[in-house]
Amino acid sequence: MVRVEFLGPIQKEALELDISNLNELAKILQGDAEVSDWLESCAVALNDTLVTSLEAPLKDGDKISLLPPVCGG
Amino acid sequence: MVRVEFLGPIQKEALELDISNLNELAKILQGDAEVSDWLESCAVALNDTLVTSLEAPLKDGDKISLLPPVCGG
Amino acid sequence: MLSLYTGPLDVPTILKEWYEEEHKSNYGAYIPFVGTVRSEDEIDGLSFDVYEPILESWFSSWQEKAKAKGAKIKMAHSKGDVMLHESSYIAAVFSPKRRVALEFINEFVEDFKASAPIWKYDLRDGQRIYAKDRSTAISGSGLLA
Amino acid sequence: MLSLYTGPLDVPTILKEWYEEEHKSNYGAYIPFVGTVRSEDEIDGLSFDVYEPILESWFSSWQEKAKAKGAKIKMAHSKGDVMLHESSYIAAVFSPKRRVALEFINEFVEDFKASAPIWKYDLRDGQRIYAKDRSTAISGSGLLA
Repeated sequence: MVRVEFLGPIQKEALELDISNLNELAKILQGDAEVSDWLESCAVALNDTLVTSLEAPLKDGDKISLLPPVCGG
Repeated sequence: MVRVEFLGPIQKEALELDISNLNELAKILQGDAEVSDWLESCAVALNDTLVTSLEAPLKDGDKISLLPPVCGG
Repeated sequence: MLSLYTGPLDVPTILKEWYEEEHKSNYGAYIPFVGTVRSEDEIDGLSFDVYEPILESWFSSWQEKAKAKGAKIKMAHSKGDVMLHESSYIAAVFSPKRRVALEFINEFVEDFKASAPIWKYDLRDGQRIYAKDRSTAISGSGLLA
Repeated sequence: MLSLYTGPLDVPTILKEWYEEEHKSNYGAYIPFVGTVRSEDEIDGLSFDVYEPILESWFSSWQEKAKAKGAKIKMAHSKGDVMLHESSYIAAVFSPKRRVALEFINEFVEDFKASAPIWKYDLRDGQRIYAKDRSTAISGSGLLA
Protein backbone atom coordinates (compact mmCIF):
# COMPACT_ATOMS: atom_id res chain seq x y z
CA MET A 1 0.00 0.00 0.00
CA VAL A 2 1.07 3.57 -0.72
CA ARG A 3 0.08 6.45 1.54
CA VAL A 4 -1.00 9.72 -0.13
CA GLU A 5 -1.00 12.88 2.01
CA PHE A 6 -2.51 16.27 1.17
CA LEU A 7 -0.57 19.15 2.68
CA GLY A 8 -1.43 22.69 3.76
CA PRO A 9 -4.82 24.01 2.72
CA ILE A 10 -6.07 20.86 0.93
CA GLN A 11 -8.81 19.68 3.26
CA LYS A 12 -8.57 15.96 2.64
CA GLU A 13 -7.66 12.96 4.78
CA ALA A 14 -4.70 10.83 3.70
CA LEU A 15 -5.45 7.90 1.38
CA GLU A 16 -4.03 4.36 1.44
CA LEU A 17 -3.91 3.10 -2.16
CA ASP A 18 -2.76 -0.07 -3.88
CA ILE A 19 -0.96 1.50 -6.86
CA SER A 20 2.37 0.82 -8.56
CA ASN A 21 3.13 4.16 -10.25
CA LEU A 22 2.12 7.82 -10.31
CA ASN A 23 0.11 7.46 -13.52
CA GLU A 24 -2.34 5.34 -11.58
CA LEU A 25 -2.47 7.95 -8.84
CA ALA A 26 -3.09 10.72 -11.39
CA LYS A 27 -6.12 8.85 -12.76
CA ILE A 28 -7.57 8.27 -9.30
CA LEU A 29 -7.14 11.88 -8.17
CA GLN A 30 -8.43 13.35 -11.45
CA GLY A 31 -11.70 11.56 -10.68
CA ASP A 32 -11.84 12.84 -7.08
CA ALA A 33 -13.93 16.01 -6.86
CA GLU A 34 -12.33 17.01 -3.53
CA VAL A 35 -8.87 17.26 -5.01
CA SER A 36 -9.04 17.43 -8.82
CA ASP A 37 -9.02 21.26 -8.91
CA TRP A 38 -5.79 21.29 -6.90
CA LEU A 39 -3.81 19.03 -9.23
CA GLU A 40 -2.74 21.72 -11.71
CA SER A 41 -1.02 23.73 -8.97
CA CYS A 42 0.37 20.90 -6.83
CA ALA A 43 3.91 19.61 -6.68
CA VAL A 44 4.43 15.95 -5.78
CA ALA A 45 6.93 14.42 -3.38
CA LEU A 46 7.81 10.75 -3.08
CA ASN A 47 9.16 9.91 0.37
CA ASP A 48 9.76 13.65 0.95
CA THR A 49 11.71 14.22 -2.26
CA LEU A 50 10.06 16.24 -5.04
CA VAL A 51 9.55 14.25 -8.24
CA THR A 52 9.27 15.52 -11.80
CA SER A 53 8.28 12.34 -13.65
CA LEU A 54 5.27 10.06 -13.48
CA GLU A 55 7.43 7.04 -14.23
CA ALA A 56 8.98 6.45 -10.82
CA PRO A 57 7.93 2.97 -9.61
CA LEU A 58 6.15 2.80 -6.25
CA LYS A 59 6.64 0.15 -3.61
CA ASP A 60 4.80 -0.93 -0.51
CA GLY A 61 5.20 1.66 2.28
CA ASP A 62 6.02 4.62 0.02
CA LYS A 63 4.65 8.01 1.00
CA ILE A 64 3.41 10.49 -1.58
CA SER A 65 2.71 14.13 -0.64
CA LEU A 66 0.80 16.74 -2.63
CA LEU A 67 2.12 20.28 -2.08
CA PRO A 68 -0.20 23.13 -3.09
CA PRO A 69 1.15 26.68 -3.80
CA VAL A 70 3.38 27.98 -1.02
CA CYS A 71 3.86 31.33 0.66
CA GLY A 72 6.32 31.39 3.53
CA GLY A 73 7.70 34.44 5.22
CA MET B 1 40.68 84.19 2.90
CA VAL B 2 39.69 80.61 1.98
CA ARG B 3 40.41 77.68 4.31
CA VAL B 4 41.69 74.44 2.74
CA GLU B 5 41.44 71.24 4.82
CA PHE B 6 43.03 67.86 4.13
CA LEU B 7 40.93 64.96 5.35
CA GLY B 8 41.65 61.40 6.47
CA PRO B 9 45.16 60.10 5.80
CA ILE B 10 46.61 63.27 4.22
CA GLN B 11 49.06 64.41 6.85
CA LYS B 12 48.90 68.15 6.29
CA GLU B 13 47.74 71.12 8.33
CA ALA B 14 44.92 73.27 6.95
CA LEU B 15 45.96 76.24 4.77
CA GLU B 16 44.50 79.77 4.72
CA LEU B 17 44.81 81.07 1.16
CA ASP B 18 43.86 84.27 -0.63
CA ILE B 19 42.39 82.74 -3.82
CA SER B 20 39.30 83.44 -5.89
CA ASN B 21 38.73 80.14 -7.70
CA LEU B 22 39.74 76.47 -7.70
CA ASN B 23 42.11 76.88 -10.65
CA GLU B 24 44.34 78.98 -8.42
CA LEU B 25 44.13 76.32 -5.71
CA ALA B 26 45.04 73.59 -8.22
CA LYS B 27 48.21 75.48 -9.22
CA ILE B 28 49.26 76.02 -5.60
CA LEU B 29 48.70 72.38 -4.57
CA GLN B 30 50.37 70.95 -7.71
CA GLY B 31 53.51 72.72 -6.54
CA ASP B 32 53.27 71.42 -2.97
CA ALA B 33 55.32 68.23 -2.56
CA GLU B 34 53.37 67.20 0.56
CA VAL B 35 50.08 66.97 -1.29
CA SER B 36 50.67 66.82 -5.07
CA ASP B 37 50.67 63.01 -5.22
CA TRP B 38 47.23 62.94 -3.59
CA LEU B 39 45.51 65.24 -6.10
CA GLU B 40 44.75 62.59 -8.74
CA SER B 41 42.73 60.53 -6.25
CA CYS B 42 41.11 63.34 -4.23
CA ALA B 43 37.56 64.63 -4.47
CA VAL B 44 36.95 68.27 -3.59
CA ALA B 45 34.18 69.78 -1.47
CA LEU B 46 33.27 73.46 -1.22
CA ASN B 47 31.52 74.23 2.07
CA ASP B 48 30.86 70.49 2.52
CA THR B 49 29.30 69.96 -0.90
CA LEU B 50 31.25 67.97 -3.50
CA VAL B 51 32.14 70.01 -6.59
CA THR B 52 32.83 68.78 -10.11
CA SER B 53 34.02 72.00 -11.79
CA LEU B 54 36.99 74.30 -11.25
CA GLU B 55 34.94 77.33 -12.21
CA ALA B 56 33.01 77.87 -8.97
CA PRO B 57 33.91 81.33 -7.60
CA LEU B 58 35.30 81.44 -4.06
CA LYS B 59 34.49 84.08 -1.47
CA ASP B 60 35.97 85.08 1.85
CA GLY B 61 35.24 82.46 4.53
CA ASP B 62 34.71 79.55 2.15
CA LYS B 63 35.93 76.11 3.23
CA ILE B 64 37.47 73.68 0.77
CA SER B 65 38.06 70.02 1.74
CA LEU B 66 40.18 67.44 -0.05
CA LEU B 67 38.81 63.89 0.31
CA PRO B 68 41.23 61.06 -0.47
CA PRO B 69 39.98 57.53 -1.40
CA VAL B 70 37.45 56.19 1.10
CA CYS B 71 36.78 52.80 2.68
CA GLY B 72 34.00 52.71 5.24
CA GLY B 73 32.43 49.62 6.73
CA MET C 1 20.60 26.06 11.39
CA LEU C 2 16.84 25.92 10.86
CA SER C 3 14.63 26.76 13.85
CA LEU C 4 10.84 26.51 13.92
CA TYR C 5 8.84 28.26 16.62
CA THR C 6 5.17 28.03 17.54
CA GLY C 7 3.85 31.60 17.29
CA PRO C 8 5.82 34.80 16.68
CA LEU C 9 9.61 35.08 16.66
CA ASP C 10 11.55 36.91 19.37
CA VAL C 11 13.53 38.90 16.79
CA PRO C 12 16.01 40.75 19.06
CA THR C 13 16.95 37.53 20.87
CA ILE C 14 17.41 35.51 17.68
CA LEU C 15 19.47 38.24 15.97
CA LYS C 16 21.62 38.51 19.11
CA GLU C 17 22.14 34.74 19.43
CA TRP C 18 23.13 34.38 15.77
CA TYR C 19 25.52 37.34 16.00
CA GLU C 20 27.12 35.95 19.14
CA GLU C 21 27.44 32.47 17.63
CA GLU C 22 29.31 33.75 14.57
CA HIS C 23 31.02 37.09 15.16
CA LYS C 24 34.31 35.36 15.95
CA SER C 25 34.01 32.99 12.95
CA ASN C 26 35.73 35.54 10.68
CA TYR C 27 32.73 36.38 8.53
CA GLY C 28 32.94 40.04 7.52
CA ALA C 29 29.25 40.38 6.65
CA TYR C 30 26.09 39.31 8.53
CA ILE C 31 22.81 40.07 6.76
CA PRO C 32 19.55 39.04 8.40
CA PHE C 33 16.23 39.44 6.60
CA VAL C 34 13.31 39.90 9.02
CA GLY C 35 9.71 39.46 7.87
CA THR C 36 7.00 41.17 9.93
CA VAL C 37 3.21 40.90 9.55
CA ARG C 38 1.82 44.05 7.92
CA SER C 39 -1.63 45.51 8.37
CA GLU C 40 -3.29 44.93 4.99
CA ASP C 41 -6.80 44.02 3.86
CA GLU C 42 -8.04 44.27 7.45
CA ILE C 43 -6.35 41.06 8.60
CA ASP C 44 -5.80 40.39 12.29
CA GLY C 45 -2.70 38.35 11.58
CA LEU C 46 -1.33 35.42 9.60
CA SER C 47 -1.09 31.72 10.30
CA PHE C 48 1.35 29.19 8.89
CA ASP C 49 1.48 25.47 8.18
CA VAL C 50 4.98 24.04 7.73
CA TYR C 51 5.88 20.67 6.26
CA GLU C 52 9.11 20.01 8.09
CA PRO C 53 10.67 17.03 6.23
CA ILE C 54 10.80 18.84 2.89
CA LEU C 55 11.62 22.20 4.48
CA GLU C 56 14.64 20.56 6.08
CA SER C 57 15.90 19.02 2.85
CA TRP C 58 15.32 22.30 0.99
CA PHE C 59 17.27 24.14 3.70
CA SER C 60 20.09 21.55 3.62
CA SER C 61 20.54 22.10 -0.09
CA TRP C 62 20.96 25.85 0.57
CA GLN C 63 23.41 25.14 3.38
CA GLU C 64 25.51 23.25 0.82
CA LYS C 65 25.32 26.15 -1.65
CA ALA C 66 26.37 28.55 1.10
CA LYS C 67 29.26 26.33 2.15
CA ALA C 68 30.53 26.22 -1.45
CA LYS C 69 30.85 30.02 -1.27
CA GLY C 70 32.47 30.02 2.18
CA ALA C 71 29.23 31.33 3.67
CA LYS C 72 26.71 30.11 6.24
CA ILE C 73 22.92 30.49 6.50
CA LYS C 74 20.50 30.39 9.42
CA MET C 75 16.75 30.53 9.33
CA ALA C 76 13.87 30.81 11.80
CA HIS C 77 10.17 30.55 10.95
CA SER C 78 6.88 30.53 12.82
CA LYS C 79 4.24 27.79 12.87
CA GLY C 80 0.66 28.71 13.73
CA ASP C 81 -0.60 32.22 14.41
CA VAL C 82 1.44 35.43 14.18
CA MET C 83 -0.46 38.65 14.81
CA LEU C 84 -0.13 42.11 13.28
CA HIS C 85 3.34 43.71 13.71
CA GLU C 86 4.80 40.46 15.02
CA SER C 87 7.48 38.66 13.01
CA SER C 88 7.28 35.21 11.41
CA TYR C 89 10.51 34.84 9.44
CA ILE C 90 14.23 35.51 9.78
CA ALA C 91 16.82 34.34 7.29
CA ALA C 92 20.46 35.30 7.67
CA VAL C 93 23.65 34.87 5.72
CA PHE C 94 27.18 35.13 7.08
CA SER C 95 29.99 35.49 4.58
CA PRO C 96 33.62 36.60 4.49
CA LYS C 97 32.78 39.06 1.69
CA ARG C 98 29.94 41.56 1.37
CA ARG C 99 29.21 40.88 -2.33
CA VAL C 100 28.63 37.18 -1.69
CA ALA C 101 26.43 38.01 1.30
CA LEU C 102 24.30 40.58 -0.55
CA GLU C 103 23.74 38.28 -3.51
CA PHE C 104 23.14 35.21 -1.37
CA ILE C 105 20.47 36.73 0.88
CA ASN C 106 18.63 37.89 -2.23
CA GLU C 107 18.73 34.48 -3.94
CA PHE C 108 17.92 32.64 -0.74
CA VAL C 109 14.88 34.75 0.18
CA GLU C 110 13.49 34.56 -3.37
CA ASP C 111 13.84 30.78 -3.54
CA PHE C 112 12.37 30.53 -0.05
CA LYS C 113 9.27 32.38 -1.30
CA ALA C 114 9.01 30.14 -4.38
CA SER C 115 9.90 26.76 -2.93
CA ALA C 116 9.77 26.39 0.85
CA PRO C 117 6.83 24.12 1.84
CA ILE C 118 5.03 26.66 4.02
CA TRP C 119 1.39 27.68 3.64
CA LYS C 120 0.05 31.06 4.69
CA TYR C 121 -3.44 31.88 5.92
CA ASP C 122 -5.02 35.24 6.67
CA LEU C 123 -6.64 35.53 10.10
CA ARG C 124 -9.81 37.56 9.69
CA ASP C 125 -12.97 37.59 11.81
CA GLY C 126 -11.87 34.45 13.61
CA GLN C 127 -11.37 32.56 10.33
CA ARG C 128 -8.21 31.06 8.83
CA ILE C 129 -8.29 31.73 5.07
CA TYR C 130 -5.66 30.28 2.69
CA ALA C 131 -3.73 33.14 1.02
CA LYS C 132 -4.19 31.58 -2.39
CA ASP C 133 -3.63 34.74 -4.44
CA ARG C 134 -0.25 35.39 -2.81
CA SER C 135 0.96 31.81 -3.08
CA THR C 136 3.29 30.35 -5.70
CA ALA C 137 3.06 26.90 -7.25
CA ILE C 138 6.30 25.01 -6.63
CA SER C 139 8.39 24.47 -9.76
CA GLY C 140 7.24 21.25 -11.46
CA SER C 141 3.67 21.50 -10.21
CA GLY C 142 0.86 19.98 -12.28
CA LEU C 143 2.47 16.54 -12.67
CA LEU C 144 -0.77 14.76 -11.72
CA ALA C 145 -3.14 17.06 -13.65
CA MET D 1 18.90 57.94 11.46
CA LEU D 2 22.70 58.08 11.37
CA SER D 3 24.56 57.21 14.58
CA LEU D 4 28.31 57.45 15.08
CA TYR D 5 29.99 55.67 17.98
CA THR D 6 33.53 55.90 19.32
CA GLY D 7 34.86 52.33 19.20
CA PRO D 8 32.99 49.13 18.32
CA LEU D 9 29.23 48.85 17.87
CA ASP D 10 26.99 46.98 20.31
CA VAL D 11 25.33 45.03 17.49
CA PRO D 12 22.60 43.15 19.43
CA THR D 13 21.46 46.35 21.16
CA ILE D 14 21.36 48.42 17.97
CA LEU D 15 19.51 45.71 16.01
CA LYS D 16 17.02 45.40 18.87
CA GLU D 17 16.46 49.17 19.17
CA TRP D 18 15.90 49.57 15.44
CA TYR D 19 13.50 46.62 15.37
CA GLU D 20 11.54 47.97 18.33
CA GLU D 21 11.40 51.46 16.82
CA GLU D 22 9.88 50.22 13.56
CA HIS D 23 8.13 46.86 13.91
CA LYS D 24 4.76 48.60 14.34
CA SER D 25 5.39 51.00 11.41
CA ASN D 26 3.96 48.48 8.93
CA TYR D 27 7.19 47.66 7.13
CA GLY D 28 7.10 44.01 6.05
CA ALA D 29 10.86 43.68 5.62
CA TYR D 30 13.79 44.72 7.85
CA ILE D 31 17.25 43.98 6.46
CA PRO D 32 20.30 45.00 8.46
CA PHE D 33 23.80 44.62 7.05
CA VAL D 34 26.43 44.13 9.79
CA GLY D 35 30.14 44.58 9.06
CA THR D 36 32.58 42.84 11.39
CA VAL D 37 36.39 43.11 11.44
CA ARG D 38 37.96 39.98 9.95
CA SER D 39 41.35 38.51 10.78
CA GLU D 40 43.37 39.14 7.62
CA ASP D 41 46.98 40.07 6.90
CA GLU D 42 47.81 39.78 10.60
CA ILE D 43 46.00 42.95 11.59
CA ASP D 44 45.03 43.58 15.20
CA GLY D 45 42.03 45.63 14.16
CA LEU D 46 40.91 48.60 12.09
CA SER D 47 40.59 52.28 12.80
CA PHE D 48 38.30 54.83 11.15
CA ASP D 49 38.27 58.57 10.48
CA VAL D 50 34.84 59.99 9.65
CA TYR D 51 34.11 63.41 8.13
CA GLU D 52 30.70 64.03 9.59
CA PRO D 53 29.35 67.02 7.60
CA ILE D 54 29.61 65.26 4.24
CA LEU D 55 28.62 61.88 5.69
CA GLU D 56 25.42 63.49 6.95
CA SER D 57 24.54 65.08 3.61
CA TRP D 58 25.33 61.82 1.79
CA PHE D 59 23.09 59.95 4.24
CA SER D 60 20.30 62.54 3.87
CA SER D 61 20.26 62.04 0.11
CA TRP D 62 19.78 58.29 0.67
CA GLN D 63 17.02 58.95 3.20
CA GLU D 64 15.22 60.87 0.45
CA LYS D 65 15.71 58.01 -2.02
CA ALA D 66 14.34 55.58 0.56
CA LYS D 67 11.35 57.79 1.29
CA ALA D 68 10.50 57.94 -2.43
CA LYS D 69 10.15 54.14 -2.33
CA GLY D 70 8.16 54.09 0.92
CA ALA D 71 11.21 52.76 2.75
CA LYS D 72 13.43 53.95 5.61
CA ILE D 73 17.16 53.57 6.30
CA LYS D 74 19.23 53.63 9.46
CA MET D 75 22.98 53.50 9.80
CA ALA D 76 25.56 53.19 12.57
CA HIS D 77 29.34 53.45 12.16
CA SER D 78 32.38 53.46 14.40
CA LYS D 79 34.98 56.18 14.79
CA GLY D 80 38.46 55.25 16.05
CA ASP D 81 39.63 51.73 16.82
CA VAL D 82 37.64 48.53 16.32
CA MET D 83 39.45 45.32 17.11
CA LEU D 84 39.30 41.86 15.52
CA HIS D 85 35.80 40.26 15.52
CA GLU D 86 34.20 43.49 16.70
CA SER D 87 31.76 45.32 14.42
CA SER D 88 32.14 48.78 12.90
CA TYR D 89 29.16 49.16 10.58
CA ILE D 90 25.43 48.50 10.49
CA ALA D 91 23.13 49.71 7.72
CA ALA D 92 19.47 48.75 7.68
CA VAL D 93 16.53 49.20 5.39
CA PHE D 94 12.87 48.92 6.34
CA SER D 95 10.36 48.59 3.52
CA PRO D 96 6.77 47.47 3.02
CA LYS D 97 7.93 45.05 0.31
CA ARG D 98 10.78 42.57 0.28
CA ARG D 99 11.94 43.28 -3.31
CA VAL D 100 12.46 46.98 -2.57
CA ALA D 101 14.28 46.11 0.66
CA LEU D 102 16.60 43.56 -0.98
CA GLU D 103 17.50 45.90 -3.83
CA PHE D 104 17.85 48.94 -1.60
CA ILE D 105 20.24 47.40 0.92
CA ASN D 106 22.42 46.27 -1.98
CA GLU D 107 22.54 49.70 -3.64
CA PHE D 108 22.96 51.51 -0.34
CA VAL D 109 25.87 49.38 0.88
CA GLU D 110 27.65 49.60 -2.48
CA ASP D 111 27.33 53.39 -2.64
CA PHE D 112 28.40 53.61 0.99
CA LYS D 113 31.62 51.77 0.08
CA ALA D 114 32.23 54.04 -2.92
CA SER D 115 31.18 57.42 -1.53
CA ALA D 116 30.87 57.74 2.25
CA PRO D 117 33.67 59.98 3.60
CA ILE D 118 35.22 57.43 5.94
CA TRP D 119 38.88 56.40 5.94
CA LYS D 120 40.09 53.01 7.10
CA TYR D 121 43.42 52.17 8.72
CA ASP D 122 44.92 48.81 9.60
CA LEU D 123 46.13 48.47 13.18
CA ARG D 124 49.33 46.44 13.13
CA ASP D 125 52.23 46.38 15.57
CA GLY D 126 50.90 49.50 17.27
CA GLN D 127 50.79 51.43 14.00
CA ARG D 128 47.82 52.94 12.16
CA ILE D 129 48.35 52.33 8.43
CA TYR D 130 46.00 53.82 5.79
CA ALA D 131 44.25 50.98 3.87
CA LYS D 132 45.12 52.59 0.55
CA ASP D 133 44.79 49.44 -1.59
CA ARG D 134 41.23 48.78 -0.35
CA SER D 135 40.09 52.38 -0.72
CA THR D 136 38.07 53.87 -3.58
CA ALA D 137 38.47 57.35 -5.05
CA ILE D 138 35.16 59.23 -4.77
CA SER D 139 33.46 59.82 -8.12
CA GLY D 140 34.81 63.05 -9.64
CA SER D 141 38.21 62.79 -7.97
CA GLY D 142 41.22 64.35 -9.67
CA LEU D 143 39.69 67.80 -10.20
CA LEU D 144 42.78 69.55 -8.87
CA ALA D 145 45.38 67.28 -10.53
